[in-house]
This record gives sequence, structure tokens and C-alpha cells, in this order.
Amino acid sequence: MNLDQAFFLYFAAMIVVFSIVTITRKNPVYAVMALLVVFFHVAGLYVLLNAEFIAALQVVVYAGAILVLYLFVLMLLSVPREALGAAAHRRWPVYALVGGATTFEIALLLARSKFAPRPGPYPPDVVREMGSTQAIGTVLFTEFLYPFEVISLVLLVAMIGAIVLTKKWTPAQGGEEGR
Amino acid sequence: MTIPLSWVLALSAVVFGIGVIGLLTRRNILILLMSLELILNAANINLVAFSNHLHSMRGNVIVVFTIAVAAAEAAVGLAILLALFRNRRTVNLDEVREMKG
Amino acid sequence: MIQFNAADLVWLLPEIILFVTASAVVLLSVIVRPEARSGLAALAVIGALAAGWAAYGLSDGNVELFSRMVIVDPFATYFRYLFVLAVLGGVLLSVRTLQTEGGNRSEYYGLMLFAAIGMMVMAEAGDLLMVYIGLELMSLSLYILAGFYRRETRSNEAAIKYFILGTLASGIFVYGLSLLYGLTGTTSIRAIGEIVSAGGLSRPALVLALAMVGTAFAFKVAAVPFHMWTPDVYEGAPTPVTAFMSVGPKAAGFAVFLRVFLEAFPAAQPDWNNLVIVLSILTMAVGNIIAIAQTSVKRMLAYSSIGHAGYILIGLVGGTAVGAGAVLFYLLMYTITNLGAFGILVVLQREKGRVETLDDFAGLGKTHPAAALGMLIFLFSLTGIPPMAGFFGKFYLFTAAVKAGYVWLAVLGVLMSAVSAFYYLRVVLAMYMQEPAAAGAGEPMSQPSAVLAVTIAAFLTVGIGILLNPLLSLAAASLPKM
Amino acid sequence: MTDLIQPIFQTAAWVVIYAFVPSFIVMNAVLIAGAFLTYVERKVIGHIQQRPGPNRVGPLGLLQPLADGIKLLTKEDIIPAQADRFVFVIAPFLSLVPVIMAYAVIPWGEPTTLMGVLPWLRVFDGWGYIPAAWNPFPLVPEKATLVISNLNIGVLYILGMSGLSAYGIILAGWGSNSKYALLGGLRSAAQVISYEIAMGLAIVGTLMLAGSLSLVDIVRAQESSFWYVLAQPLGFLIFFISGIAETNRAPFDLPEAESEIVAGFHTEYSGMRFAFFFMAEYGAMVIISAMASILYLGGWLPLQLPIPSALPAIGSTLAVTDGAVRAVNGALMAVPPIVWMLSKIGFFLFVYIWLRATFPRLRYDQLMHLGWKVMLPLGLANIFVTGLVILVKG
Repeated sequence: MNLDQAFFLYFAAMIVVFSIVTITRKNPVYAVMALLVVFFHVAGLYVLLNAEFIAALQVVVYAGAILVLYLFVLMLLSVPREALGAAAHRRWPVYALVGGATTFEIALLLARSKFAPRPGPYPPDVVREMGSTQAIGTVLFTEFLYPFEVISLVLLVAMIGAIVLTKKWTPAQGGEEGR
Repeated sequence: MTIPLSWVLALSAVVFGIGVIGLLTRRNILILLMSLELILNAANINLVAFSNHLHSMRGNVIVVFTIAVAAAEAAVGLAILLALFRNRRTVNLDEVREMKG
Repeated sequence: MIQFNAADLVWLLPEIILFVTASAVVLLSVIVRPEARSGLAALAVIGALAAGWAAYGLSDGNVELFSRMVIVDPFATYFRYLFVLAVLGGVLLSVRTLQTEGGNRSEYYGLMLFAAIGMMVMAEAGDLLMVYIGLELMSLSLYILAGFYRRETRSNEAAIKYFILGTLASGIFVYGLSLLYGLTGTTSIRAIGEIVSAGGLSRPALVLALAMVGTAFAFKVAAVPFHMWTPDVYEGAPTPVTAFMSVGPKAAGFAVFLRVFLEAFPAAQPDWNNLVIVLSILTMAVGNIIAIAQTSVKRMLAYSSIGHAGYILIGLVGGTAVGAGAVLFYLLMYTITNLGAFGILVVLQREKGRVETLDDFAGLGKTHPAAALGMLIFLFSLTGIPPMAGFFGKFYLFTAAVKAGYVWLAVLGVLMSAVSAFYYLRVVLAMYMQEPAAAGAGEPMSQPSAVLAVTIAAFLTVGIGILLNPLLSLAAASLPKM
Repeated sequence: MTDLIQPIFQTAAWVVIYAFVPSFIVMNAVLIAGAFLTYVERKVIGHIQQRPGPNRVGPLGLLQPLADGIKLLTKEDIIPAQADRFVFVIAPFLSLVPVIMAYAVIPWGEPTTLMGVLPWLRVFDGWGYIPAAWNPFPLVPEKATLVISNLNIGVLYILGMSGLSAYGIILAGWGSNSKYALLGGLRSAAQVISYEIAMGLAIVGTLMLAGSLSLVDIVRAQESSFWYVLAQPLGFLIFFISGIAETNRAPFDLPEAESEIVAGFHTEYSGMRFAFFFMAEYGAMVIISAMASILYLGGWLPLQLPIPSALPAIGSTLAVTDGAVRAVNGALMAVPPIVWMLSKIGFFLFVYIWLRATFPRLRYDQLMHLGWKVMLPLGLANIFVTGLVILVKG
């Protein structure tokens, strides 16, 4: 075992433990905090896998934006504390057991499968040399130009949607919903 | 000095599974949404690991897209949840049962 | 390295037109006075027609663009027409109900156009990433549309259910995509096809990846057992949205089904064939049988649309060209007919309250003979009674199954159609044999645009026989590369 | 066995030499500086308002921060009965830790030999007392860069850390279980998130010029051209204004608007926990100042006046000779880089305090309006124009 692997084991253990914490907390605020820990360790994992740009993205977008949004909505909902923790599904042990078994099987299947390397133009040394930011940027703005444009539409739609669905509604103005 | 690919794949499968289990067992919509984030993260871990393994940037670039999509999804999902909450005062999916059949 | 050529953008003209129109609609909806907002519907219709016209102008194209991200070929063109039809139907049906129920916020039309762009991106995708992004663009728009009547709890409920299950489906899709990427080192559909054909891949992982990708598509086309969202979402969403949602995403789902499974995995056909058969049988059976028990016509149509997904899946069995052609043809018939059937629900809508239950249809033949006749036409077509459009669709689907050597599956399809006749005809019976319910429920409001859409759909449904040959040859010419 | 121990030993040595020692120094320097910043702030504001400011403890009141610290440490630690204990306790840490972490990528000066210490450490290397495999000293370089870690994603790292500051605030508000705290927390989080976008957009212009995300490289790029404040005046303004909003300072200190919502998210906090929020705020101020210096004022680079003869248009009208300017430049060059860096930071900190003493607080809707409808579009326009210029110039 070498140092990278030791780090990996640490990250993996934390990710798994706090993922479980996330889905078992009664109070969503605690779930959000656990998920924050998960995201951080996933970011650490990305650094180990030579993708520090993705790691930064993970922290900036997932931890810094998406999860804050969750927390924000949680606060805005102003759910009474007692009502916050919606109970688990009635048959949750069954689901958990079946899900766990399936997960185990998939994990085993994937771990045993062979994924032959098909060496591409970006071996780890090259990536480390040029920095993953530049490597990703080069590919993103050449080969992936079109998806890059289309993804902006996805974000635009999300923006319109969030405004349309949540903008304060005032009582009828001229028989219609106010703007 | 590298991490075996199979370790990472096993990890991502476990995270994926935890997400799915969360989705199946919990009724609190906020936690359901968080489980969905776990599922997306599992896929992202896979993509980054394969990218490293295959010496190609494609996986990493796809992660950039999935993260963007995850942000869009979170915005829309939470907006829908807010609209629902304003009408029904609940975040429990079991209590959102107007339609049956 | 990419060879970016501005001239390549011409091939994307339909999407660009839709995007410009959608943006204009969204921007103008902030400026325009409430009473003038139906003008934006007109703008959306013009945009959709222009996009359709552009698609026609580009119909002889057969190109791959932007590092194989986009494929504009006859297959894509065929689906462009289909989505233009769907979005036209959706917009025309919405105009009046949006004013009464939907708060008259005309971003609605913009979102519908965005959804159509997403569908086109899916149908044109040359790369699994594009499938995913198109899927998300379409789905996000539809989640919002489903919850658009935000003061209605049923609309909220539909949106949240659609969102959670839809996002789960796309999450599963990305996971499957990541496995395919790991196995083949690429996400380009054609390149995956080449590598899978060459063989030597780890089979269990490949099957798992296939199953995950397939699951996501099955979710989108509402195939059993991934259909649980469908009835609630179709019932709860605004009716025009339901009409749009029951045709557009389904067609888009089948487009990628065809593209991905026939282009990337013909070599793995033995692996997925049986899965598709099981999926098809389950979908037909569950959709049609549960539909019998429904008292709400809207919900019944939701289950019936599940059943139709089952018929279409028959066309995929065997992975033959004839089957694919039949699927394309059937999707067109289904789009027209289903838009019409939901359109009748919209047309009958009153100032206060929707018309959804079976009781509402009692005696319709006497009170509103035209609407009843329209409903009769669409239901007959859905059942597959000649000479309606649905008959031809089913005919070619089942013929394809027989040709592929699955006679029993075709027989099962016919049997299921017989079952479906039972619940479709119940509506017909209610309309013509029962006495109208006591008056006082109010008259349907006047909806010229919706009536126009339904009338056109009715004429197409009846008269499709005349256009049969050109349409068939169009479908046949639009097959995906296999 | 040695296979395992040796790399672990060397890594441990590496961690101590490269991570622990510098982190320790920077962290303590920051905390002490933060404490004295409170003194400076009171003193400066005092003078602006024609008061003496703190002047009782020690000469000129210099020991005031120490007295404040002792007071806060010994104060009774109160946790409200209705509060969510865990969240309440952890929120101050969540607030402070990201701020301190952000210092990891801030470069303070040119690589130095630390006044000859480093080469001296390398001397041990040749003596042979320690087996080569166990020797940590080969890791010691000739010169140490004055940055804990020169990440090649430094800017993103800082943005990520500043994004995390919302957690401490929002959780403190929620955990206190008090209306004012919750409202203050929400306001503050909304503000931080809104202005972070404008800030990120403002930085992009600089990144496009420098072609790197590493803060060291950005300074180097300015060494070979000019300070980016000349090329990005708009970006600089947006960055600094957003920075003030991001740190919840006046005139954007709505979360703490005493007249409206008591003390905002830290209403319920007292003693050391309160001090943590305070330190986080001042630490963040220093970070923003350091970022402004690095991104726009050339970081540790000395100020250099233009040589008159190199400016034909106005050079002849000036009554100074090239020689005089060169002499001044030489004198400026002689000042150690770290002094330049610190004085630039000090300048920005002074501006911070100055603004607080001068401007009235914005209303909440004005704040949001400014962030979303002024800063954000301007930031986008800045990127667009910068891109255009780069494109035209090739």
C-alpha cells in the first residue's frame, strides 16, 4: 500500500460513512451538513485522480452553490422543526436490504470487470505537466463546443423555471395573476 | 503509485447504491433531492476515474457538464418544492397524495 | 481538434429559429400587457412553423457536425417534423386555458419551445453526452410546464413526482454512460458501435451499462415497470401540457432508443432483445388493463399512452429495418391522434373546472355533436379501427413483428388492442348512449385555436389513408444507420 | 517494511516542512493581524470622527486588542436553551475555517532563501549523519516561495472557500433558533451568494490576460507587462465592491444592521464563539485585500514609474530626466517584496475602514439591485470587451 492508496481509503471511508449519514438524518439540516462533508471528500478524491480542476468545480459549484441553495430553501420553507423530519417509508428495511444487496452485487461486478486501457493523448504525466485546467479547457472548447453551447440553454431554462415557479404571487391583478 | 481502478468503481457503486436506497426509503423531499445528488456524484466519480485510467480528457469534460446540469436540476427541483410547499405546507412525499388510481 | 465552420450552423437552423423565438417569447412576456399575451402564442406558432420549414429545407442533408456531436440525417429530419407538430399542437391547445388557469404567464410558450429544442437535440445526437444534455433540456422544461399552474396542488404534485423520478432516470443514464465510456473510451455513438462490434469487452459490465441506459429511456417513454410516474403526472399536469408531454418526450425517447440501440449496440442485440420483449409485453398488459379501471378519461388516456409505448416497443424487437420504419410511422400516427384526444379534453374545458371524468362525457353526442365526433375519431384511431391513422400504424408494427419472426408477439399486440377497445368504447358509449347530465355545469369556453388544432388532427387522423404512401416512404427513407 | 515506513516518514517530513510550519506561521500572523485590525479600525474611525479612539490600555491604546481578547475568553459562554446545540457550536468554526484555509494559496513575496536559513539546512545533507533514505533535508529547496501551496487552480480555490462562508452564517442563524438571527443569516447568505457571482465574473478578465489560475503566475504575468488595474479598471472596481459586500462590511453590512435585526446571525453568540465570527470577518477582509493586490496591483511587485523617454507624447513635457526616474525606481526596487505586498494590503484595508466611516448603509433591495442588475451585467460586459480586445490584438 502506498500513500495515494492510503489517502484513497480515507476519502472512500468518509464518503461512504457520510453518504449514509446524509440519507439517515431525520433533520435535513444535518443531512445537508453531512452531504457537505461528502462533497469535500469527493473533491479530495478528484485531486488524487489528477483532476484538480474538477475538484475545484466540485467545491465551488456543489458545495458553494447547490448545497447552499438547499440550505437556503430549507430556511425559506420555515417548516416547523417538529414537522421537518418526515418519517421514513413504512417498508424501509426491505428497501434498504434489497438496495444494499443490489449495490453490493454491482460493486462486485464492476470491481471484477476488466476495463482495458485505451491510451489516449492525456496520460497523467502530461496532465500534471500542463495542468488539468488547461487540458480540460482545450478539449472543452474544441471537441465539446456544441454541447457547451447547448448546456447554456439548460441553465437558461432552469433560470426561467425557477423564476416562473417561485416569483411571489400577488392576488389577482385585473383578473390575472400578478407579475 | 496509483489507485486501482476497481477500488474507485466499487466506491462509486456503493455511493450510487446509497443514493438509490435513500430515494427508496425516505419520504422527505429534501432528502430525496440530496439522494439524487449522491447518485450524480457517483457517476461523476466514475467518469473522473475512467478519464484518469483511459488517459483521455473526455470523462473530465463530461463531468463539467453533469455538474452544470446538477445545478440546473437543483434550481428547478427546489423551485418546484417551494411552489408545492406554499400550497400544501409539507415536504413529505407521502402527504402529497391527491391523485390515486 | 475541431474544424469550426460557421457554415455548419446552417444545419442547425431549425433549433436556432426555435431558440430565437423562445427567447423572444420569454423576453416579450415581461413587456407585453396581459391581454396581448396570446399574441406571443402566435409568435411561438410562427416560430415552430418556420423551424419546420427550415427542417424541410435541410431535409436532404446527411452530415455529421462538431466532432460528431450532431448528426443531421433523414432520421433527425423526420423527428424534427414530429416535434414541430407536437409543439404546434401544444401551443395551440394552451392559449385559452393558460389565461384562465395558468396565470396568463406566457413564458409557458417559451418553455414549450425549449422542450422542443431539447427533443431535437436528442434525435440528432451523435454522442451520448448530447443525448444526456438534450434529455435534460427537454425534461427540465417539462418539469416546469407540469408545475406551471403553480396554485393548483395537482399541478405541484405532478411536477414534484415527475421531477424526482425523471432526475433519477437521468442519474441512472449518466451512470450507464460513465460505464460505457470506461468500456469503450468514447461516448460517440458510432465509435461505441464500432468498438462493441469488435468485441472483447467485459460482458457483465456491458450488459449493466446497457440496462442502465435502457432504463433511462424506458422511463422517458413510460414503459412498465418504469411507468409509475406517468398516470399521476399526466393527470395532474395542465391538460395541454399533458397532450404535449404524451407525444413529444415519447417520440424523443424512441428516437434515442433507435439511434443508440441500433447504431451502437447491434452487436449486443441478443443481450437486449429479450429485455425489450419483456418490457413490451409488460407495458402493453399493464397499460391496457389498468386503463379499464379508470373513471377519469384523462387518467385513462394516460394509461392508454403507456399501452401504446408497449406497441411501439414491439417494433424494436429483432432490431430490423422494417421494425424501425414501423416505429417511425407509428410515432407520427400516435402523435396526431393523441394530441387530438387530449385536445378534446381541452376544448370541452369550462370557464371553471376541467372536463375529465367519464360522467362529463355522458350525452356529449347530443349536447356537443362535433366534439363527440372528434373524440370518436380519435378513440377509434387509438383502438386501431380502419381507416383511422392508428390502424395503419398498428398494421405496420405488427407486420414488422411477424416478419422478424415474432408472430406470437404480434398476436399479443392484437389481443391487447382488443382489450383497449373495451375502455375506449366505454367513452363512446357514454357519449352516444347515455343521457346528458343535468345542466348547470356551464358551457365549454370558446377556444378557437384549440378547436383549430383538434380539427386539423381529426382530418389528418381520418384522411391519413390518402397520404399513406408518401408518409410510408418518408418513414422508410428516414431509418437510422444500421 | 522500509518500503512502507520510508515514504511515510519522508511524507511526514514534507508535510511538516512544507505544510505545517508555513501554515502555522501564516495562521497565527493572520489571527494576530486580525486582532490588531480591530484596533486600527477603531483608531482610524476615531480620527475620522475627531475622537481619539482607544487610548487607555498600553501606549496609544496598542494593547486594546489584548484586553478585548482576554475579555472575550473569560466571558460566560451562553448557548440559548432553544438552540440546536450542535449546529450552534459548529457554526463559528464553519465560518472561520474556510477563511483561514483560503490563505494557503496567497503568495506573499518572491522566492527567498529566508535570510540564508534554507541553504544552511541543506548543509546537513552532506554530513552523512542520517542515512540518505531517511533524510528529510534533500526536500529543502534553495529558495522557498512565500506561499503555502502554489495551486494551479488558486483562484478557483479562493472562490470555493469564500463560497463556503455562507454555511457558517446561515447555520449560525438557523442554529440560534431566533427570528433575528435567522433573518440576518438569510440576508447575509443571499448577499454573499449574489456578490460572489459578480466577483467571479470580475476576476475572469484578469485570468484571460494572465492565462493562468495560479496566483503566483498572475503576479509573474504582471511583472512582464503591467499592473492589471490599468487594463481592467472596471473589473477592479467590481471586484473590490463585491469583495466588500462578500465580507459583509459597510456599506453592505445589512446582516448586522443593528437598527433592524439586532446583530444579525450572531445575535445569540457571545464570548469566544462571537470572537470567531469577528475573526472570520477580518480574516476575509485581509483575503479580499490580498486578492485585490495580487490580481490588480501586481502583488509583491514594486511600483515602477514609467521612464519619460519611453512615453514620447508626454515625456517631453515633464520636467524630470530619465536618470531621476531610474533612481527613484531603483529605490523602490530596493524595498523587499513582502513589504510591497503588505503595504498594498494595508492600503486596501484602510479603504475598507474609510468606506465604513463614510458611507451610509444600503437598503436591502438596493443591495440586491446593485448586485444583480449593475455588477453582474457590468462584469459580463467586462469579460466581453476583454475577450474582444484579446481577439483583436491576437
